[in-house]
Amino acid sequence: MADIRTNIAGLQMVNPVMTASGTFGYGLEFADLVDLSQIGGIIMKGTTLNPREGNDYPRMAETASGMLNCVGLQNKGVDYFCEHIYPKVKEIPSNMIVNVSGSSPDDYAACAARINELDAIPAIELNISCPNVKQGGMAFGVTTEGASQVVKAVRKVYDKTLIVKLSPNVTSIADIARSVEDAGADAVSLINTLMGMSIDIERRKPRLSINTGGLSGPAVKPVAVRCVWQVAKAVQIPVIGLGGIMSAEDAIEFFMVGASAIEIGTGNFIDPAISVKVAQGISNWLDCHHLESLHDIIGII
Amino acid sequence: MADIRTNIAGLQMVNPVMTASGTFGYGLEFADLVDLSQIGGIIMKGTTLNPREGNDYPRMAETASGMLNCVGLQNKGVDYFCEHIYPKVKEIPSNMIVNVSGSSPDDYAACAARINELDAIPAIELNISCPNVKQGGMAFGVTTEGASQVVKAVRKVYDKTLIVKLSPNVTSIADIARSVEDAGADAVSLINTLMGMSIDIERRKPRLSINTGGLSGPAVKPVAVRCVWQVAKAVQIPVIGLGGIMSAEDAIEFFMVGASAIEIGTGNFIDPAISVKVAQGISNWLDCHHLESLHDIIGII
Amino acid sequence: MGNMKQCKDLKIVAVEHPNDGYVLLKLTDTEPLPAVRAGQFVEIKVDNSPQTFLRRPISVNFVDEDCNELWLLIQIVGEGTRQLSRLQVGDMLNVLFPLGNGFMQGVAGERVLLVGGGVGIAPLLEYAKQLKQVGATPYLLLGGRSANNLLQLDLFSKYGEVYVTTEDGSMGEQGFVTNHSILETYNSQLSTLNSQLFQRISCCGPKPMMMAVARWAKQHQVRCEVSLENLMACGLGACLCCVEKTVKGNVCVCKEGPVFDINELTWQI
Amino acid sequence: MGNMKQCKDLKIVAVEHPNDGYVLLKLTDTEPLPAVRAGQFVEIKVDNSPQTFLRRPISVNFVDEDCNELWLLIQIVGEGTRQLSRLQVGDMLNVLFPLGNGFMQGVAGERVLLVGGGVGIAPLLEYAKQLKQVGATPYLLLGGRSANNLLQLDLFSKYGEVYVTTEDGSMGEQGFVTNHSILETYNSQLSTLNSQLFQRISCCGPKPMMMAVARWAKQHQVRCEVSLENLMACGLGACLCCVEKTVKGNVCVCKEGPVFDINELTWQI
Repeated sequence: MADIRTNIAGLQMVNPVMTASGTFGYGLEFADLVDLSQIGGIIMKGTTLNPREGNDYPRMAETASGMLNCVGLQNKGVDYFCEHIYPKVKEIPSNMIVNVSGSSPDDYAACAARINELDAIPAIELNISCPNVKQGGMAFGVTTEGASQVVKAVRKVYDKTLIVKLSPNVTSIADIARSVEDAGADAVSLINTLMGMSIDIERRKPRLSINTGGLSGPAVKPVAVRCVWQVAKAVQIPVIGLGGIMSAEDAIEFFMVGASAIEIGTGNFIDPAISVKVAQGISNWLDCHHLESLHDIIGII
Repeated sequence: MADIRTNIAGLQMVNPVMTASGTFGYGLEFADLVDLSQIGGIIMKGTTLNPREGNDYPRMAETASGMLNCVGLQNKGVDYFCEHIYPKVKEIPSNMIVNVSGSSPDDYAACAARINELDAIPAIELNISCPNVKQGGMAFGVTTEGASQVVKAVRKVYDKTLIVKLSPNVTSIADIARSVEDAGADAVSLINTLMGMSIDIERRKPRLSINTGGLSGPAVKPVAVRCVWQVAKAVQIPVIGLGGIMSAEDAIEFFMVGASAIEIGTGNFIDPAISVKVAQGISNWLDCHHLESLHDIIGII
Repeated sequence: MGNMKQCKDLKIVAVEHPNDGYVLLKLTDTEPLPAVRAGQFVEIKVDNSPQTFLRRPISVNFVDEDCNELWLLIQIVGEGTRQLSRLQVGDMLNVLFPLGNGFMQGVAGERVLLVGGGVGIAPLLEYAKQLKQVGATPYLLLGGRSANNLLQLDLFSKYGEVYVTTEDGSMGEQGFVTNHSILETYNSQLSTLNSQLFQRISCCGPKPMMMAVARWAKQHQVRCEVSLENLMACGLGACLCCVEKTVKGNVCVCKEGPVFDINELTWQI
Repeated sequence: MGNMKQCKDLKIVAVEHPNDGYVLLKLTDTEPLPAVRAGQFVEIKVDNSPQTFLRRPISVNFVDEDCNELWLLIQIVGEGTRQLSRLQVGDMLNVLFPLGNGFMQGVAGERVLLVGGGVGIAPLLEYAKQLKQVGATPYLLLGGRSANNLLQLDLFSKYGEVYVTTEDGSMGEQGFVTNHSILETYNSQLSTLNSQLFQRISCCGPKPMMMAVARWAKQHQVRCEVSLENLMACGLGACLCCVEKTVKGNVCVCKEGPVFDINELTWQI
């Protein structure tokens, strides 16, 4: 059996498959359907310093081989997370990672500082690329200055593994990646969703309450693979790849272009057990190709 | 019958459906299969000052609801076009438009100047967004300075309708659109392809000869609709929308967010007669909704 | 745990086409199907449909414990449901279920009016059955555009009295469910709860119809629950796409619902 | 014009499964099918296959003028071809055809060796028929991994002598087509063209096999044409995706080909 364990900046994982923020709840929602201990890491839904109601309904539209969403970081805030959710998730035998978002560098830092105190949370994923919130979110992720500013603020107060999630809605994602590496990020994850829009021509209105939303699913995979390839060549820190992964073969494309781990997002909606199936499939593929370790294919392109 | 004629900066069209450059040859290839006089405009394949061999095979990869290509502007050059192709296409009863590309502003200008002499070519589409050529191409389309520079150079020597095709691979497509408007463009068309990549994991190599290529097809439609919506709000000149249009309903989404005309690209590969069917479908949809003119829905969102 | 969520391939044992607009799929499994509360739903994976990427949420129409069958009554509206209507006996269908919370548990002796409109009628069949099983008395008020939107009336009548309205008058009283005479009579009475035909309402159908019923219930101070059909992706409360504004803020219809007491909602009625 | 391109729904009149790996579709139309040159191909629209976005190019296997039938012999390799193998008699299939240029027109009296490998054998059946029709003599050298890759041999034998090689020796001579003894004997002769078994070669199959045949032909100064299978999108010469490097530069296989004289190509042989 091939060795598919991986290590992201000190984060030890039984396999390289993580579940993407906002697509797997807090893990608990899927407990009936999949063995959570067989998932390399679970990135919980976006958490902010203060509670957020998110955007109005409708928040979702199905598109060709994908979907748009504009949830807008609905969450009960970091205090609620620490008091009510953390006690329930801290026993889950996987890497439980919090996705942190905010409206200002101080915001991000204050939230990250709270999470830093939680022993059972080994890492955070900094979301500087959410296309669905007015202030903050993607605003920071589309300029090297903004990205660097947020990462520096968080790095000061957060001493565990710091992953930064990047937006593909930029002219050069490699430049953004370099800036967050220089600012102290331990790893980058990409891609967040592509900004898109869909129209209900009968109602003559956008399908989403805030007009635009984030596109995800197999439709975006080619863009995601390209971005991971560009970023992996640009930075020294580990790269986590995501975007439309529905199978082990999809995941292997990301490893070959330089990802050390991958996240599955929208795929969880189609098959709640997809993460474990993909992990198993990666192991099988390596065995079939007489490869001893996942590391034999990482970055070979 | 609803009036679906449209006018793009002086370019009169029997209907708002054009065929996108590189997907419909010179029109002649489709003469057996569709009545060319029923197409609003035919944008012929990319033409450059000097002949180009394009990129090596393989140049294409199928993806979820779309395809990647890296043709790389293969063409015999503007002189060959003027001497051998123009005589054949000038009798085609549609708006025969040349897509012009180059490696430098002078390049673009010299090519445009030659086309300017051809009476039966009422317009050109300036391609500053081709992701598949080393120098030039997208390089100009991703900065306001570069885009403006090329458009100004061409505007000096070209006095007919000047359409500029924009790249979605930028942080703010609205900024690029404003810069080409200020530089003298008569209209903008968008989106060109999204830069993507696909891996053949068995061969452990990219599927495309130059690694990356341009993604097109229904997969990109949500991104295209979003870009047209942003640009239509940013500029005064007409906007031509394209990206994954496969039906009249798809086209109507683009009109509602501000497009005055649309282009069909990849769809021509699935159904060679799609352009005429979409034009007819637009007319039918307007009739069913008791609308007298296409202009009743343009930009209503 | 009998009500644990599952995601598995169920075998199609019957495909019925009551009329062009609907298909009734009867599914079974090699092991006993999990307990399903009336009002819960399933998420179906639709194969061979390029236009269909996400699962399709479908309410549970009926559970036949004796035959270990789960029935899904599906209205054919788009490409996805059309593909489902082409399924054949023996095909497998991947189903994620049971999802959400059902209607209120019935209590022996209570009288409940079940109001359904269009395909929203489907889950009320299982509910009528479950109410009768616990000794409650269901009354069924079913409305449709015309007679061929009113399916399974023979089955409904096994569990309770059936009242029908159609917009075109092709069956029962003409008009909307809220125009039906049993509500008129209720309206005219001033007597005590016990003498009323029913003590509470459970409703499933198009939103305008449910709002009309909710408005009527509010006016007459009758407890009323409605089953919502917001667009959803995961069905598990993870994606937060199907939220409804409630007195507790935005909540997931798939997890906190699909059934809500009208007092929990913020509908302007 | 008999050879104008068309894009239309053809009706499936027969679906045959020679074995698990292949499906033979026989199509017809209400009006006479256009003239097809052997070696031309069609582009098929594959429905109900989410993984299949583009049309699939398939060579014309045989044209039955009497029955107005077009035959397509398809190897089942991916999701798209698997969907095609599920088609039923009576279904319609959208076909864009006839595309490309065929093999050389035959001349009365000439002797032509047709070399086919794997599914590349398919178009040679129509070519053998057309050669015989004009009074030429086709010889068929067909190779496959094993016997079940060699289909329609009974039909081939109606048009010319059939020589077979299989890699596993399960039929005919063991080895590759280029190892077959008829090439050996050719090799050993020094006599004039007329006394040779054949005067030219037309070849269709996997690229390595075609290169081997081309190499042999070059060595023995025998004219040779090969049919290429480059990945393509439009099939009309518009997208420029299927280009092959030739002495004239990059040309579209779909429009200038798929058949090329080996001297037009830049293969290193």
